[in-house]
Amino acid sequence: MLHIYCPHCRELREEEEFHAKGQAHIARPLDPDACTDKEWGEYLFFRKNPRGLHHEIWYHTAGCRKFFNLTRDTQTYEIKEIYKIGEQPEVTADKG
Amino acid sequence: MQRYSGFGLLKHSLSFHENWQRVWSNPTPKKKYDVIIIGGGGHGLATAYYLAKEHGITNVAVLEKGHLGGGNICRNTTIVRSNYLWDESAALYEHSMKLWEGLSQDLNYNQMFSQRGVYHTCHTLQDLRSNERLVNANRLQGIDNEMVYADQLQKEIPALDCSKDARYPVLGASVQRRGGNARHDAVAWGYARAADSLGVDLIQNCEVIGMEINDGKITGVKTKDYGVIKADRVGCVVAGNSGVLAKMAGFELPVESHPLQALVSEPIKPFLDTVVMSNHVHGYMSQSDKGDLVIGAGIDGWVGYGQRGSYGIIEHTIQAIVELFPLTSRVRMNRQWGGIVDTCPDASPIISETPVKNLFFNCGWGTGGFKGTPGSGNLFAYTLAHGKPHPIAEPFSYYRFHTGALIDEHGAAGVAH
Amino acid sequence: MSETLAPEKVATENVAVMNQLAGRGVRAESPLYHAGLDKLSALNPRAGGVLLRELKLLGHLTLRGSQKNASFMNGCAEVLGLALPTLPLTSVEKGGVSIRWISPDEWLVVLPADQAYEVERGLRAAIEGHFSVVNVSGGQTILELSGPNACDVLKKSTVLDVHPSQFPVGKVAGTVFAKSTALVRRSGEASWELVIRRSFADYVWLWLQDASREYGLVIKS
Amino acid sequence: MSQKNRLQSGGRIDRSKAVTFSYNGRRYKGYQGDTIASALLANGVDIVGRSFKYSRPRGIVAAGAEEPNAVLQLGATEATQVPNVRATQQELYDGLVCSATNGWPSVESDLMGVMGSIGGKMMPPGFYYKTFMYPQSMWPTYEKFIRKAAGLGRAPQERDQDAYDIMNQHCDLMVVGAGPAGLMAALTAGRSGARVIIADEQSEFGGHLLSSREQIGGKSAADWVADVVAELAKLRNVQMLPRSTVNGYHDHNFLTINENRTDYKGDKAPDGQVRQRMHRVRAHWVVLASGAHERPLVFGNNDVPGCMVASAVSTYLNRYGVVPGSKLVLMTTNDGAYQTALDWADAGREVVAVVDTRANPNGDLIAATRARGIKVITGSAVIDVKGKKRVSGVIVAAIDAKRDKVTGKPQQLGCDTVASSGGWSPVVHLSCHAGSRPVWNDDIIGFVPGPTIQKQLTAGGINGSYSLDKVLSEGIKAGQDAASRLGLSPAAVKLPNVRSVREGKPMALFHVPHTKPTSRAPKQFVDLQNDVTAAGIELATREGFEAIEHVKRYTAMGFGTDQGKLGNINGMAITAKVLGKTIPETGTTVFRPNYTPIAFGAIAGRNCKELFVPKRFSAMHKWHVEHGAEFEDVGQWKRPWFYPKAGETMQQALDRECKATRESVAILDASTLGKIDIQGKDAREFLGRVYTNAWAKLAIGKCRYGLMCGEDGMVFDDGVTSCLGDNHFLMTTTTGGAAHVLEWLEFYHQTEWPELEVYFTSVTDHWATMTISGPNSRKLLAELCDDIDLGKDSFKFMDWREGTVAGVPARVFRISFTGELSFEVNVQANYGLHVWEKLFEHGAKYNLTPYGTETMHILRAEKGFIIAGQDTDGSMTPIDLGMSWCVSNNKPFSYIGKRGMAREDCVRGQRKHLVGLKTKDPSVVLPEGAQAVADPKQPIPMDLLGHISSSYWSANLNRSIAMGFIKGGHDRMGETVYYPLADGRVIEAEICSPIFLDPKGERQNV
Repeated sequence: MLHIYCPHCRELREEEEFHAKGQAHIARPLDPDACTDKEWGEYLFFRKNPRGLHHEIWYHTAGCRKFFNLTRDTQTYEIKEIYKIGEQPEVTADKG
Repeated sequence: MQRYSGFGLLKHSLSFHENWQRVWSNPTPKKKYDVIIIGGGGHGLATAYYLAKEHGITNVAVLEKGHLGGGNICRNTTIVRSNYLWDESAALYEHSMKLWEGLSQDLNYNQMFSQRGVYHTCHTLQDLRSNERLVNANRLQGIDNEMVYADQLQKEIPALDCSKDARYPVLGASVQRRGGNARHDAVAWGYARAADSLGVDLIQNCEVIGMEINDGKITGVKTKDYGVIKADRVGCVVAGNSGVLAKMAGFELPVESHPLQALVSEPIKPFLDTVVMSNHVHGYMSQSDKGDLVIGAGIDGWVGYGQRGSYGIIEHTIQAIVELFPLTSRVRMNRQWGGIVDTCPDASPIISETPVKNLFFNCGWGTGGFKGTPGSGNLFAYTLAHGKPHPIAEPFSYYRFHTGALIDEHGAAGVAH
Repeated sequence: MSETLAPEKVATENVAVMNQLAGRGVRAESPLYHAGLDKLSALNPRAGGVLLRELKLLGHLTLRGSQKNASFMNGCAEVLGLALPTLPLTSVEKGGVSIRWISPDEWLVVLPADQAYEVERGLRAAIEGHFSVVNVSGGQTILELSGPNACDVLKKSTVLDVHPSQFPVGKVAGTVFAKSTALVRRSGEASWELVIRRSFADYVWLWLQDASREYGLVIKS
Repeated sequence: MSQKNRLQSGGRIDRSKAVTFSYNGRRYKGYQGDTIASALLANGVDIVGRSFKYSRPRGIVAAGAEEPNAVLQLGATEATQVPNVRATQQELYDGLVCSATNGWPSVESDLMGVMGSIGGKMMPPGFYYKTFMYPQSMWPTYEKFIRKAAGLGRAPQERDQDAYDIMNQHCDLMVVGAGPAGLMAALTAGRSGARVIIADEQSEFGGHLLSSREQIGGKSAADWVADVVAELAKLRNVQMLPRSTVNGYHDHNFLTINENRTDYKGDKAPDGQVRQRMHRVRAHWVVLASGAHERPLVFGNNDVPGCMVASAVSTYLNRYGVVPGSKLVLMTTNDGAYQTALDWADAGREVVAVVDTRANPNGDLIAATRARGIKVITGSAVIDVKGKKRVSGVIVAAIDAKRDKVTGKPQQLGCDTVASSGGWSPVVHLSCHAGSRPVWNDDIIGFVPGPTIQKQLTAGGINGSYSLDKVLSEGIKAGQDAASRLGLSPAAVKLPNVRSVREGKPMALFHVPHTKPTSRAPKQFVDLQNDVTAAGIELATREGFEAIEHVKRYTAMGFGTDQGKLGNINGMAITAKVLGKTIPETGTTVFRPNYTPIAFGAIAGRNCKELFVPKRFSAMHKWHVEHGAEFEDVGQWKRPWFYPKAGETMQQALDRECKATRESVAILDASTLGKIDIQGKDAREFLGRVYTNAWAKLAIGKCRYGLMCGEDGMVFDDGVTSCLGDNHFLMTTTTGGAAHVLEWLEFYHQTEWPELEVYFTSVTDHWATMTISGPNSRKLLAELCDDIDLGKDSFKFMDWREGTVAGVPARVFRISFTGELSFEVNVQANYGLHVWEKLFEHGAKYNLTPYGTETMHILRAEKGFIIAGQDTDGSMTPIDLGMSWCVSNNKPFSYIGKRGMAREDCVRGQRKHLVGLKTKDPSVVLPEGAQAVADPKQPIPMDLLGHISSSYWSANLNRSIAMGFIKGGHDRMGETVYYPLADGRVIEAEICSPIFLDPKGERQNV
């Protein structure tokens, strides 16, 4: 059971209050109609799915109903960083 | 290969079982193979076996980073069925089902494959509609499936609560009577033994750490302990690690790896001789030949490679089981565990060519992996032997996620497990 | 036909504001009306570890707006008579009006039902810029739990840490409540308020009875 | 019945409280404070079960959670049956009824045992993989027999009457285990001011001190424990949970505890009490002080009743005042076990010999033993046991220093009890649950917890620390460490004085050699519950199962209800030895939750029966119930399905409801539809992005139907959205889709388009919604509403108005899902029932008829309207549904779904299209789910064209109607297709428009 810090409620809450919404930082193409089928398919379906650091979107469903990002190790389940939508992570795989 | 039989057992008992042969050897890898299969799980071993048996390709290595059959093949709830909705999936799983029927004899290894029937219970009108749709499709696809309604169902499964005062009363069920369970370890070990006897090299403790790709074409793989091993074709069958291997080959997959949990009760006297699955209340259960209630739990909503998930999933599953089978309330849960399932957005697998020439992937089986093992191996062997997919595997292309030709089993009743 | 309600009149406004309160003589039923809490309270044992009361038929307004919008913050303070709490998970209360923080841009205002319309109009008149006010009075109710075992019932029902060191009087938290949700507020040293949704009210009522059984449940009218 | 093995005095049992219990139908006496096991031993009961595979008689081996054999069926009544209760953990109460789970006709004289000893030779590990294959058709028969022998206890046949619950806990420090280390950790942290929970599986705190005769701080161990417990009880920040097993240690310091609240009192929980409670604990820090289990040694016939773990013998003696035999032989590899011989001698019974596998043992306890005149045989081992149903003697022989050969001449000693100790295995189980792997420690000859990212500390036996002073000081240190990591100042706690004992080095011995090779030696059991022997492990490795996971799976070692607590380390060591590897090279052992089994009921807690899933009700629910509605489950909602009158069949009720709607007026409770209030100046723009159709020009006072697609272009929801003000809309969604749609809107707003000024608020529960439909609906509404001009031209179809209905302010929407003149009335839900009842008061003269979801479905199908979720399954674009009229590709913004539905596969021909289907025989109703084919005579597998998604008898049209999918159906109007059914019928139908009634839509415009 994950224990997740909500950056808006500013405290740790239990996983059952949240919904995991998958990989973060997948921007909707600005001009979808200009995308090829391949590009659109990749936007829709293709994911990094790393074993290790993963930047994710979560939703505080039962709490403040805000989306936010977190960086989590998908092997150890350790949460490394919480940051708001629109912000960039500081802990990244390439920074070790 | 030493043949197994009851007489053999008797004979060996006279020599205190001291003369049983090894089920597989531990060869050192050669420098080059015709085909390398990455992943010594059920699907990988089945692929190797059918490559050797049906295509005569025996210069094959299976590279396994741990021990044979150590992944999802030994962590699942052993359900076998083929009653999938769409023509493509139905054909795929039925191909597998036909191989299951007779697999013990084919491999000379008892798979303990019991066609004890798989029921999907219906709790709402929408459930009924979906299952009736499935049953009608299956019958015309040549797959046995039938509807059973509450009164009859209660007779067939006395322990199931079919009363009207349940929160979601059971209205009926679809049942595939040819469906059932098999013994998971026996599948891996049976294929391994048979593949080994046909000359396939099963290399354990051999982790692949890179791919040798030149001009968009794979020529071999880099291993941790044995350096580069060359191959004409490489097949990747590594549920739970597909994303990692794809990354080595330089592409992404439409796959996410999630924890899928399961649990067993203590062994109790058998009271359930079938498999019961409820997609609506989210629980499914069978009882093993040892008496354990084998229960599948849900998939966690996040990517996880830790072979464990959240406790909340276990709670919800147990609630559902107690709701379906009230007499389990005082039965005790012995052990829980998790596997890593690679899930595709349409809940159907990928058996396909990839952007790298001569590199093929077989992944994304989600919860369908165990039942798909023989079929998957058989079709993937064809794919590796011919360098192009078998017609049954063709729709399960990686490229369907570009064109939109998804085989979406989510909407269908049969999706869960 | 009332002129005031003709569409042409509405068309001049950006937002439809409506006095939703019925005139006298119209029966209003709270989400737990069918439980007959008043009758039950007459049959109560005198003692019990958990006391339950429905604070029913109050006005509930959901307020949305940016803290950066001074007009919004000031307008709310002016009309409501107290400033919106900006510290997460806090609430303020004065007279018959309480305000619960829900998120950085969302608050729940609870006030006497007959003030909801005037307050909404007042807010709309006072505030400029982007904001919203939604009357949600029919969709939720408030249950007050008190008594020595109120905390134990909460621990059976929510995953919040309700220890006094972690949940001081006035704290508010939106959370999972059994298999529903609730906005939990500690309203006093030993009293708690749950804002719950109407359609789940019967479920919560069944749940609370069950969870309180070992302590004894006393219904207050 | 005399308790022949009960000592005259001593133990922690309450001799003033005798209790009677029954085992295998015979009545016995014990005392309060006994476990079933201690009471059975006191009564001289040797056999508690038959083994799983070989059906050998088995006795009690251990005294706690690690017991493999004494697994009983408990329960005096059918509803209170509990399978597989461990006799060593179940406290005795008056009237307890239990029995052995195997053995026929009884465990004493079991016929299967004969089979076991003959057939056993043919049952090496994995034998079932090698046989029962031929002929193929026989497997079900073989399996029937296999299943007959399966299982231990049985599930009850009646419904459990007990209640269970779950409590969420939070603490600074969770201390697991209340032995000396745990008590000190809790005391230290508690005194430092931390919020502490300390849990222990036993009925009393104290751990092994309860069975110990040590002195601590000048007091008896038991008194010392009592003092510490008394102080803990006074600390308000410390919560003590006895009879509470910490079963799981999950990620982020989340632990589950199973608290047994009434199982020690009786079969059934007293009224108002819960039988068991699960605590779900979130702890900032955890101290694991779970101690260690003593390992038995593996030797010939080591399963004969009377073979026990040494420390268990001491526990029965000291804690329960029971001496489980008369003549003891103790075999040990270490000094500590000598205490058992001393305890036994103190009880006044004979110690035949202590057999020490070490050549020169020389610690204090050995000296004390020798001083008592007890014979100590060194450099030797018990290699075989004599006796069938009870030990009658042992064979002792000298072994070589490498521990793999018998060197001396075997000699026989007479005895009835064999206690063995192979050292201790730290109870590392919990430390593994969140992914950490234990590591082997040669010094303590055991696995200790490995590195972890959990906020976890360890103290005492789990670290392989067994001397009491060390255990206590580790406990204090863990408590202090936890306190300082929590930012508290750690309290000083003085280490009490304890006796210091000089101990010799233990020997690492797991498998006692025999004169014969293992394959031919008498069975040497490793895992008693699963009948796994040393020979079995050797065979597995010989066959190539060399990974420890392979060995475990092939032999089933560790898969029992005891999860290998006693056997796993021995099994690994034997594997390592056969493979010529060290134990760490062989692998590690992994434990998963649960530490000990937990009742399903406890895990489910209160979430059963009516509380399994919430039932959601509308404001008018009470009325529906009172008026005989049958209900349909739609998500969590209970919706009226139809309202049968006395004597009516369902079809008759539906026909009546359908006709009433089209002929006069009927009413539907539509409150369950999702409703979202949308405000902000960009609300309109937002709608344009999330719906497939255009919203820019929708005027105030108007309503519009919209379709929602995912980015893949597939329809997932629909509904009517009304323009309340220029910046104000009310969106409706499907009943089941409400929560998802709101989350989806928020997702796009918060993550993609935060610049759009818009707020979404759910008002689903706020508005009660009733749909009045039918030609008389205007007349009826007019009686209750005098402030809206309901006239045909002033209040047009797809308009809405504000007004007063039955004295209640309302919004009235002139929208129609039936195709009739129709008004949807929204009032604040507190007034819903009032308005509903007023409508009925006035509606009687129009025969106002309530209708449910089924009639609603029929009426909309007559009009060809889809139901998202029934006529869609996530694979249909709006075009497939024939709803291109609801797609606007001229919008400036590329709305969600637009690009998706333009993908190659979504624009090809021959996609499945939604069409109407008319059976050739109008009286035949196609079953929903039926599949169409062009030629019913084609061979199987057939080419399937598509399925029927909606199908009904239409009383209004006096014929059947259906909607369904056909490949390329939009271009095949008038063609015939066939529906072969399971019952052999083939139904012929014609493809047609799905609009069966009033294709011009005149009825809704009247």
